[in-house]
Amino acid sequence: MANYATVRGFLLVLAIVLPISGALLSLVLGGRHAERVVLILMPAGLTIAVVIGAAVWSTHNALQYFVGNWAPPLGIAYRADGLSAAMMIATAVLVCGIGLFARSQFASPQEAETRSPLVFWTLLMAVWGALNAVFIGSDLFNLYVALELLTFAAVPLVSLDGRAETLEAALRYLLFALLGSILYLLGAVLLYGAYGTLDIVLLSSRIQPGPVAWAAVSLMTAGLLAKAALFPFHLWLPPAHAGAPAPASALLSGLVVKAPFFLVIRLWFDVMTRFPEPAAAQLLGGLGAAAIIFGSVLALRQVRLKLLIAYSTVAQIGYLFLMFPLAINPQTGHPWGSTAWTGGVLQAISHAFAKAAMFMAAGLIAEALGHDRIAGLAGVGRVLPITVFAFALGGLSLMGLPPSGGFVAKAMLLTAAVAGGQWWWAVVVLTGGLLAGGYVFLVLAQALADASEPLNLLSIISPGRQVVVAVLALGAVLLGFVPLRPFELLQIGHPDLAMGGLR
Amino acid sequence: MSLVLDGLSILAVCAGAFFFLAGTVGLLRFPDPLSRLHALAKADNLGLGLVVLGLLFQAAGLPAALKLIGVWLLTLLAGATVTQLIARTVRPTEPQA
Amino acid sequence: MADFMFAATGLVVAMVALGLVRLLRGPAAADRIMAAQLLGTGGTAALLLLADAMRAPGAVDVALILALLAAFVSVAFVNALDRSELDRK
Amino acid sequence: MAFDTGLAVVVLGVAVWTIAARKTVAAVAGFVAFGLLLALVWVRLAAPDVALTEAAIGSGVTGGLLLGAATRLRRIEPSAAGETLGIGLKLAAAVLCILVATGIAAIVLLLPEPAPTLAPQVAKNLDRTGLGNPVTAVLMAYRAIDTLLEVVVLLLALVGIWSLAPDRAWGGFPGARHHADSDGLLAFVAQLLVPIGILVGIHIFWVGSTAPGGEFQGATILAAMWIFAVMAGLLDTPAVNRRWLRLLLVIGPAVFLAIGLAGFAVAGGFLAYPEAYAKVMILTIEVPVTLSIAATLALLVAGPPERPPNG
Amino acid sequence: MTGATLYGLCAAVLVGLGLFGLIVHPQPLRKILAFNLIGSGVFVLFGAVALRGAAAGFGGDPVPQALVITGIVVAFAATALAVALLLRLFR
Repeated sequence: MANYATVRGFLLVLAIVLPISGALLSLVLGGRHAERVVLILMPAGLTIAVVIGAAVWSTHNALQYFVGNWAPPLGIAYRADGLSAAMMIATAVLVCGIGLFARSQFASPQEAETRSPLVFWTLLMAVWGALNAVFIGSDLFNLYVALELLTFAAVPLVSLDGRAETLEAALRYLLFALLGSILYLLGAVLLYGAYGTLDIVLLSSRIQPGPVAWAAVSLMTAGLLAKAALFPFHLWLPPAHAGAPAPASALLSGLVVKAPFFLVIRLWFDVMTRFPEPAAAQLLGGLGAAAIIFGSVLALRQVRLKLLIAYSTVAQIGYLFLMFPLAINPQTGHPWGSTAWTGGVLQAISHAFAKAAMFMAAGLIAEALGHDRIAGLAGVGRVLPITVFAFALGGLSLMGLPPSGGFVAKAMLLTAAVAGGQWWWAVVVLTGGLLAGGYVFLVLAQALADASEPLNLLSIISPGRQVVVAVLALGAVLLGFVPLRPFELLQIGHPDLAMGGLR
Repeated sequence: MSLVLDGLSILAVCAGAFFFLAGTVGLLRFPDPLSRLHALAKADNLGLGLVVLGLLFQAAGLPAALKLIGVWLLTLLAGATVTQLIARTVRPTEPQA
Repeated sequence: MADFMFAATGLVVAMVALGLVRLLRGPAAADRIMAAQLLGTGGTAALLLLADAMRAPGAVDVALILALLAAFVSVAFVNALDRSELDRK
Repeated sequence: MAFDTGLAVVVLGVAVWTIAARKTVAAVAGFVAFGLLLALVWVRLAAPDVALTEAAIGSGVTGGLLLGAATRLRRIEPSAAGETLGIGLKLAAAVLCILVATGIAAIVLLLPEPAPTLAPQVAKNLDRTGLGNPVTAVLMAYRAIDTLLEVVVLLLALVGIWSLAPDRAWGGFPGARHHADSDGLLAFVAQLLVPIGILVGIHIFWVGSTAPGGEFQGATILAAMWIFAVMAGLLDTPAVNRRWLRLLLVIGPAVFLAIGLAGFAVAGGFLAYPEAYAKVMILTIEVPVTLSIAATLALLVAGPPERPPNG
Repeated sequence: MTGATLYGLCAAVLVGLGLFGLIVHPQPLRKILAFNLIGSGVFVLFGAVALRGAAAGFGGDPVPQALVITGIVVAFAATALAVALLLRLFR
């Protein structure tokens, strides 16, 4: 048994150590080797994530590991529950897809090392390691370090092309992210000062409702919202995500913004598990609703495709936060059992797939046409059919139409809203879906229209890259076909949850 | 014995503090950069020197005492250089920062 | 004796704080560097006194670092002045 | 207590200045002074290890970096500044910030007595680490994974800075080439000060296992001395495509990882040390980590490559 | 009032000041400076918490003290990256 525990613990350590080693190796070997290192490590990392998922699923328990055999509160624990495992698997699949897609854009130089490939491959690995560290972190300060790891890996990706506007976007992103981390840290020190531990599990048993806990959690949440770009902290996101090269945009929009959201879940459902705060949850939901409406309307008004997709991210992040008022609701019972919780997490994962596919599709279109003006897309559907198809599949998920992961997620949110007697959130979900339909249609109508004159293509896009994009988009669709039982994975690791089940 | 040492410490530290006072007053009151520079260079090195001297009477042992003297020598050296460097920047066309 | 040392530390800190006025007002870059220099020396003195007052020998190492890095900061400043002239050309 | 109150007032006064000053250079100068005063505060807070870190990084190297930036930007920045907030918004911001500060202050007053602490646990397990300095024990044993990830954070920041290089300068030399000044004064002093500084850095690193000090503080001093030598024209910055440089940067975290993984074999866990060899293993990690941190910090200050590798 | 409380209150004011600077200053370098001020405030708060936890013969709880060291180094890295971006932007 002890041996088995070590093997499982090894997996958690490896999930962080492997990508980090990859980043170090890419940096030190440089040149052509950076890409090779990543391509070799991608399947290994994917395997680790899947094995962790299988271990959680088969034991029906969270994996836990005390680093250096020092138990909390003195030491640091890593812990993978079902939610962690699901996020890690999704991350691994997406990173592999993004890596394959990026091969031609960041092709390794034949002779001397060049700037952007080295930076991209190194940081891709670093983002992966940082995300895994966030997903299995169980110590508030270790999570702070993981968040900083993520920030430093993500910001340079924004300004990879070195244009002044992307530099400005990167700087703004950095300042928001830093403010977010420092507010988070401020909350963490207050919790340590009051309860003498930073470990989430210990904290959840020691924490008492009162001004200290309330202030600490508010500060940390505010910091995380700034990092997650929830309205009204969304200003930094569109220029940053739209300015980055397509594979980087996919990484940032699909995965990186999910990390702070994940930590808000940890705070509200794991740390404060005994003290749900419905009023505060309503506030979070209100911000989410504002983000949905505001982001969607702005997306409708964009003239550039990548900016449209970036504003759509602002809106889709809003959906994530609807799960708080719906799950933390006296009328629907314990949060962990609630449909809303599963719906919210599923929305995070299916949006990750859909958005990554859409950004990469937009990247291919821009590469072929030399621009990404929506008004000039006519005829693209004929030239890049697979790409446009992938874009449409991603759009399906954003709108919440069947069959797609987005549909199941939004249906769950709707069900929870109606069941919990909070119909106003249902109105928001439906309105957001209509608006998303509007901006996706706007793009597709142009792309599928016949060109008045033959398109002047700058470069030929290989079918392989188009297929990668289509596969990721299909991933978002396939999530909609998964029968409900596997979603129980998301609830493993929370003892109070087994009773609730899915409604 | 310890009373005498304490007395000497107090004397030296007070003298050191006085030089810091003088240096500050010079820095604030003297009209032009060069004279401010001279006032400062003398005052702060002497001030620190006297403070170190005062603390030497209290030092726990030879290594501690040597360390104190080391700190002073380091400051002296650094101060002298920086003073020279500053003097070089004080020119008619000096940039206003 | 500790009380006296605290008082002396306080006095030196006060002097340094007064010197700050020059650091902040300038007007010339040289004035700022000078004031930074006073700050470094005064800070070193204050730390040495505090180390004695609190019987915390570790603070002497802090003073050592401060003495070393005050010079570094001043040189970096002078250097940046040169560099900004270079940028302008 | 009177001393602490006075110190706190001066610290806050300088902080107000760094926010309120009209000129950026003046504000940065205020910040350097602020860092110095904070070092005093840390001594008063019975945290000499932090005081060393603050003096070295917070005031010293950060101060040098910001002063350099402010000086270089002072002609450009005012024109490039964005829109200033209207008076109403400023007032709203002030109210918000006062609320936040008051809130935190209230929480500080509400913290429980007696305060929870991990100090007894740290003390109880100190023997198992073979270290005498509890802070080093936290950084290198109990919470070693934090430290490992932090070293990687520093490296990523460096990759980020390098990514800002113009494509033609990739692989080249960071910063401008400094030449020895005409009268050789700076070079002379550097030749004198740098060796002393290196000794001080090694000393601070070495005592870290038993007394205040450690790898971060020692490494910062080494980095500062290296930058000093570059500014004096004694050395040029290394081209960033050099294999030895990359190795130097990575050796610290690599050894850290390797010994951490070796822990599985010898002590039954990642980053676990068998009691008899704990100190040796920790030192084996600390030496390369110090070198890597020193190199990383120095290059962080040096900035992105500006001159192409061949000429 | 104890020293820990005094410096804790001082930290609260520092955070407020820094936050104000971060919001109202249009120049990026001033924002970076303000961010460092907030950071210092948070770190001093760690120090105050550590001092309150003095026990077992230590002058302060070593855990928060060690966390501050990590925090200061990370804040430096952040400052260096921000400054490099800024210099590149305005060159």
